[in-house]
Amino acid sequence: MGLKAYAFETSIRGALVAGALLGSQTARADPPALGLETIGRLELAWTFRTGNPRGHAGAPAVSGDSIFVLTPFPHALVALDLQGHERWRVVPDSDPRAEGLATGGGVTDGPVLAGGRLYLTTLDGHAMAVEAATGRVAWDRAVASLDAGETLRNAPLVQGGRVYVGSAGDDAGARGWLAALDSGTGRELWRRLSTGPDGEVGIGPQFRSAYPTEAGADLGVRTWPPEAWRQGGGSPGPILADAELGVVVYGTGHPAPWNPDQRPGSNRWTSGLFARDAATGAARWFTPTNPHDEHAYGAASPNLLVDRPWRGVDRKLLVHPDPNGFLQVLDRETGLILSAKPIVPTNAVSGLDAGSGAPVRADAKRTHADTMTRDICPAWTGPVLAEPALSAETGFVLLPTSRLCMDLEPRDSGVIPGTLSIGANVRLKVPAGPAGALVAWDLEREAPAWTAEEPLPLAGGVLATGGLAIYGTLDGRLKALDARSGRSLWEYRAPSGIIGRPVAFTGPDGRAYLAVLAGVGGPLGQAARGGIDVRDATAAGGLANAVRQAAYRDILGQGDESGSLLVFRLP
Amino acid sequence: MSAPAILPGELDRGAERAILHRQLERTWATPAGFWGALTTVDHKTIGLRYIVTAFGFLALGGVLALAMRWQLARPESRVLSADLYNQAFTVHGANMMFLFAVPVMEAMAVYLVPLMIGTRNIAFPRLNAFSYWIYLFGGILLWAAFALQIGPDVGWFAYVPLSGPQYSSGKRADIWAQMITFTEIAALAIAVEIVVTVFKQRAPGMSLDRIPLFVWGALVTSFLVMLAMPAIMIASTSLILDRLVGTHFFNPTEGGDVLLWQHLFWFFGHPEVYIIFLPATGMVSSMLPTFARRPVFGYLPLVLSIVAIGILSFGLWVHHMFTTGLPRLGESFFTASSMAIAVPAGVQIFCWLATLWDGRPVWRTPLLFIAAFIVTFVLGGLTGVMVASVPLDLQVHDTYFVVAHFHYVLIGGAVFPLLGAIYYWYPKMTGRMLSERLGRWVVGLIFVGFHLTFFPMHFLGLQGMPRRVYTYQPEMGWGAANLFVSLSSILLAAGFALFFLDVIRSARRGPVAGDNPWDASTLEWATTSPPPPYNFARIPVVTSANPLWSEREALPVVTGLRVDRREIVISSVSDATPQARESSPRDSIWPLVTAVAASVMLIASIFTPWAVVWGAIPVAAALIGWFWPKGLPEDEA
Amino acid sequence: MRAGRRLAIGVGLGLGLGGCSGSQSALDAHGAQASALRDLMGLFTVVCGTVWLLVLLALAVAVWRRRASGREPAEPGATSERRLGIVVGVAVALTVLTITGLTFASYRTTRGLTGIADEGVTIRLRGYQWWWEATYQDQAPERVFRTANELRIPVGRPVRVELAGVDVIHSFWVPSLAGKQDIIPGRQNEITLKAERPGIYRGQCAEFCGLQHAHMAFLVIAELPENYEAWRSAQLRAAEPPADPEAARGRDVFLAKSCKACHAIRGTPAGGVLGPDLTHVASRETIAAGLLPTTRGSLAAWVADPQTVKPGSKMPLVPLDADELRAVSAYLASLK
Amino acid sequence: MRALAPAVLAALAFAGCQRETRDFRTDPPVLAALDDVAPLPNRIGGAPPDVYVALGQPYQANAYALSEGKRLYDGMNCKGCHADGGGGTGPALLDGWWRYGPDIVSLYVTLRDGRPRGMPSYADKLNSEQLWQVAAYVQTIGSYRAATAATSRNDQMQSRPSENRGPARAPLTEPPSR
Repeated sequence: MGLKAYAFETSIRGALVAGALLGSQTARADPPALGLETIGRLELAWTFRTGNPRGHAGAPAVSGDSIFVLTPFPHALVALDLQGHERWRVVPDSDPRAEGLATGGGVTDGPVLAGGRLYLTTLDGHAMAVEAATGRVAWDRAVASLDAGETLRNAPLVQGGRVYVGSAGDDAGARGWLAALDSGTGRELWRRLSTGPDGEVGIGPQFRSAYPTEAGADLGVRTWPPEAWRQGGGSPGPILADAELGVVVYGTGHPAPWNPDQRPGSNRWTSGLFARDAATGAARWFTPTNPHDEHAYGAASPNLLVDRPWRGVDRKLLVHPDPNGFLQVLDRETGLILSAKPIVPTNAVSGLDAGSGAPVRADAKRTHADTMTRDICPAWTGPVLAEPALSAETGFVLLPTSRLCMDLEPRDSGVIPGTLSIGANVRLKVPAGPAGALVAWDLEREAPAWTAEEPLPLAGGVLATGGLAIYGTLDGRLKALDARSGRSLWEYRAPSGIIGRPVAFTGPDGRAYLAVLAGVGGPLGQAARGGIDVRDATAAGGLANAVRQAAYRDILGQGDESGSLLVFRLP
Repeated sequence: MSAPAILPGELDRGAERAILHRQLERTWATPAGFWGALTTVDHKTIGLRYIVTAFGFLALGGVLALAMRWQLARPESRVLSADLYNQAFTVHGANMMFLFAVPVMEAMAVYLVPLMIGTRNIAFPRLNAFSYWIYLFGGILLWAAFALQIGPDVGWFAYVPLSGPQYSSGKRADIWAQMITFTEIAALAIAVEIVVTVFKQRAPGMSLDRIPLFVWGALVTSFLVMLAMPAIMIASTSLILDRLVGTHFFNPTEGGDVLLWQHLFWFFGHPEVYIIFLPATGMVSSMLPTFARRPVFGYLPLVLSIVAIGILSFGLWVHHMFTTGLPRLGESFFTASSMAIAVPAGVQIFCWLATLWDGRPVWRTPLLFIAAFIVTFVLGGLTGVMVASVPLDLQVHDTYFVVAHFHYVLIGGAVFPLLGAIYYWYPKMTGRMLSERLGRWVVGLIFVGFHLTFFPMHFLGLQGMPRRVYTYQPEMGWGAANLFVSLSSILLAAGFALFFLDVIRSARRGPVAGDNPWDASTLEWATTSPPPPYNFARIPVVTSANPLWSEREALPVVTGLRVDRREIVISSVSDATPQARESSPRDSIWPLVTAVAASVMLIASIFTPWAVVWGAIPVAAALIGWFWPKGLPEDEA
Repeated sequence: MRAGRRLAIGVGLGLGLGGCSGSQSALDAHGAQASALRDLMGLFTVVCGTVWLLVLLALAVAVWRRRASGREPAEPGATSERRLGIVVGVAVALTVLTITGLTFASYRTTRGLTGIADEGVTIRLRGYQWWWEATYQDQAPERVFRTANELRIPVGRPVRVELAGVDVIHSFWVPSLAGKQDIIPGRQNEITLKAERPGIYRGQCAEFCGLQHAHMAFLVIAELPENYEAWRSAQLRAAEPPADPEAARGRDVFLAKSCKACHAIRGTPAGGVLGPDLTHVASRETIAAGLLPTTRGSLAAWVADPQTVKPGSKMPLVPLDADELRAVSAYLASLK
Repeated sequence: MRALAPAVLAALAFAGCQRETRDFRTDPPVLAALDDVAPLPNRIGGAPPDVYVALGQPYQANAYALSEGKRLYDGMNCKGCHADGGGGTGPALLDGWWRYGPDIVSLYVTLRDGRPRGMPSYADKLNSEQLWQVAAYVQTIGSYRAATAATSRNDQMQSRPSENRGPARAPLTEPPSR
């Protein structure tokens, strides 16, 4: 079939790196024992409470007989053995001011295990390397500035001796950037911004876009009103690497502020996909997916790299579930969009313009300052918030989707240092019908193979292993489906909602394990935690409004005080 | 002395006049003293009370106007602060429209209509008393609020969102909206009374073509009130709900519409102008024959004009909204209809001119006011034609041109006839004449003062001075004209002061008038001045449009009414053939109690919506008391 | 502090005398629209004036014409009644004709107003309590900028002004150029201006909008196209870093105090949107929505005590000592 | 009876009097004195400045001041973290559980100096009078205090029951988890 599935077990939300490229340290993706027949016998081995009440996204890292958990902010990195006993614990110093910038529930991701070291980023702006064996901090660098509104959310990507770190802070009006650090010392090798002059963005002779709209000097300045790019947003989403091509690929976040009337123009290089030279950071190509983003979609969703034939030709593909609701398949060598099909009900975008790759927006759902636009689908959170997976056995892309819509009223908002200048009133809405679904997308047919509908949106990543699709839900159910048909095979009720991604591995004892972090939170789950008053419909990015609706109310009461790591084992 | 009294239950079959008077007096008179003042349902007492109260509000509003002119006399003057000025012009406008102009016109009708159509009391007299109390409390609410510096400050048409919850904090706009509720209840009550009185209580023989023109004006006005006031009630209630309960009628973000307010308001607001103007034209048409010494020319065209204006007045509200960006086609329709209303207005003017032309004018103060009215009103009407044109309105809308225009129409078109009417009917109301010598001064001062004050405002408007500005910058070059206007306003004020002086002085010292001092032709002059509580000892029978001229010796009368209970004659709508004897209610304290209960409810509901629930209980109790049978003769049948 | 206060009051009271000028008269028409309206106004005035004079004449004759005396009410004769009827009928017919004529004249002018070709400059104007924010639109976003309380327009080219509501209803009115058009929250209105010759035309909010409705003016400055283009390119530039040390200190004060929370100055971290953009404030003729001419003194007065100059305005009193006030005014005055 | 109605009206109106006065200009010395709060050592609670008490606690009881506070709450990006009181990045204000208590001085100190977990200082963004206005408005969001004056409702997206209905009332049953 010519299909090469990269490994997806390496824990990291966003930094899905080919296991083969990571070397032998990484746990194997295919525990022979965990499969369609054995899943029913899976039982809980132990749990570990992290003591942290925030949402637990991502997945633990596993190495040999150790399992490493990075708790949410204020962070603690904990190493456990496979019996659940704590080996060591690293608690980095934390700057509490970071909480004030922790939008979307402030979930973080990591750690990443590579070369015997754990690499992690902290919400308050540090990148660190820790020796996996001892817990000794190898290096610790402050790379993001809280004063500028920057935080670090996504896990770093470690590849080829470099640690790639992307900033977060679109809602604080911070200019997004991607930096590469030396994995040995933490020294910064290069840093490229998502807005501004070509020099800072890294647009140079190497840059060749598949679309003519991207040609021209200093588009990062000229597609903005004067000086607006300085507060432009565009923080990177999860980063992927392709060692063969020598590129890193990521989507950039939405431009700041939300109010589109404050930033006329196409607002380069926000809300699009970047491929950069892994060594120098120079941009290879850029494909805009939501230029002049009117709905705060961005393009920073988790992507997949897939090599497979496309209409008869072997191609290196990038599968990008865009927040505007369209699953886009691109050629990752050129950035050309090969296919775009909606994976959730959409009405804001009706299709893609073949010439520019830009979305064709529906007039009725465009937004303007001081004007309320109702029932925009999808909501700003986009349809896919967590890692999709490629099922090696079926070739399907398994997408955890949410089908929320929103009312949006952009408002003028000023840049006031230290504050979040969002500039919009927003209410999320649960449309009629199921609010979420696991969609098995058949790349061949450009259509879903099957859809497993869920009453709540899916906010956690998917694990594809042994012909199974394993994922958690916001109301705390861990589920395993048959990846061929979507038939439910197994379910476990966790003490809290799950926004983490399950990870499967074989222990030194040869038994198959499954680990997942439970602890509801994040943009679609934070209202379950308390601290949010759902009588205010705009609270928590409008999530409160959805939670007031019957279909979403189940999430309430899922707020277990502390997150926990659940480890399952086959007998 | 020994003549036999009429026994209870017996009918008046030609009893001796003195006995009849004594019996009727006993039946109809209001008890003396304070209690009697609170309980009376006599339309004359209530009408007079209404008129005096309205003129009191006129005086207060006039003082505010002078204060505003003082502020505007010099550029960047600091006599009134911006906050106080905004309250002042809002209270001035709201007061003049809702507490003076409409009530005084209705009050004149309350007083005059039963006399002019020859009946003993207005229909629903207790409702009439209730109407007055509610009106009084509403007026006090507005002025008390202003005295305490919480007067409304959003303009008399209170455009949202400025008057909405976000931009008008506190209770200022609520007070305006609730004051509207008070005055609308009062006006609606009177409108119902007038319509029923005119349709069903006319003296026998007063067929539709014999109804005095003032009564026609009052009748059409009452229909306008009944059709227009609900719009403003809906608007002000929606505003209160928006402000108090959190509804979104006028909130564009949540599906409401800002322009909805303007449509609702002006759907009421434009007919409002004719509610004020039509009774005034009726007064002119009723007074003119007396002084022209001939029946009015063109009775039928005049009646048709009144009706036509009444109908057309509902088709031109949008000319207040030409600058809001409505579709041009729709605006053009409203231009046409606004212009069209000049035709019936013109018909009236021409008929009056023809009456004067063919008559032999007797130059007394009322006729002077009529002449001043024609000169002024025609000018106001012609500037009205200008503002009705979409393109011209784009320049003059919301400027002093419009201020000048509507003062020409309202003062020239309504207050001048009203003042004339006061001079004309004062002898009927008090039994004494106003001073003719002072009257001429009053006409002169007011006429000259008015034109000197308001005519220059046309030019100020064209020079770019917007209305409702609390000051202006010296370099604008409006200083001289404004100073002139302010000084002229003193002249106008002096005229009004003289008028008030004359009215107060003559109430005791004026020459005694006699029954019919002007030798007028309508029925109100057929009884004594002031009229007895029962108006007419025997109900007259009408044989022509000018009964006192055609039956100079003695009016034919009706007998056969009971005298031991309040009884009136019910007649048919078109021919006024007698149909029945009907009882008319006696004095009662319950209208006042109900009014107090309703006022408490309405005022408290400014502060909490629960007041509507709990406040309804005393209102219900008061109404039960009102309608509870008391075992009086009036309860029979 | 005291010095600043005294300065404030001094300038506050003595203002206006040297203030900006600019015609605000509907009769002084310098734009295509305003000229059409002025002509129509002339027609209406002549016709209506004639009608009024005729009525007065009729009244005068009716009053003073000779007739038989006597006080007894007379029943009119049938012939005179018929004759009067004919006269009144003719008068009514003439009224109908006049009204119809005026209505058609009005229609024609309306058609002419909306028929102005739409090309050239587009400005998005928003009315706030109590100032105006103008955003110059352009296909190229880098040529979009915000300014306040002053519109510069090229002579001879139609300028489309999009009126967008933010808070309450305001009304955009430049009598010398065009009629007025309301700015209504939740609705999109627009008006086209076309200046026929260079000049400064004053405009003012015409719909009552609250406390300082009286002080919500603005200037429309019509310039030759080349001057306009030069001005526009100058406006696009970020604020120059101040050259002299006092102004530099003023910038530091501006950024350290609360000014930055409400005002934006491009090229500095100040990015507030509650008040006017001050990037090129000194290049405008007036400050405080047409209230004061832009001088260093008036800037100082305004900053020192806005609530005395414009009571109730949303500009708060920011406590500054005399040195700080001097520095801030120097800085603001340097923002050409 | 006739005299009673005006008397009742006047009494009602007097009660509403203080809530309606609008003083636009506060003298700089008063502004300075308004900043003279004396918080307790843990910076929770404390004494308001003398001038604040002498003025009759004008900001908490004045509808205009509350409305201005609301305007500034929006304009100063408070909504970015706290939404319209429901919270998000910052804690909710509608509920009855505030980290530093409902006392007006605490609120003032919070706004002026910031708090460690991400709350920025507004000392360099608002003057002391505006800080009091925002503090007073924020106090009305919470469920602690019945107010004699209510704030205005926004014309923007309706996010919670109308403010004019009176103080928000929270079920003070479950403490939040953070």
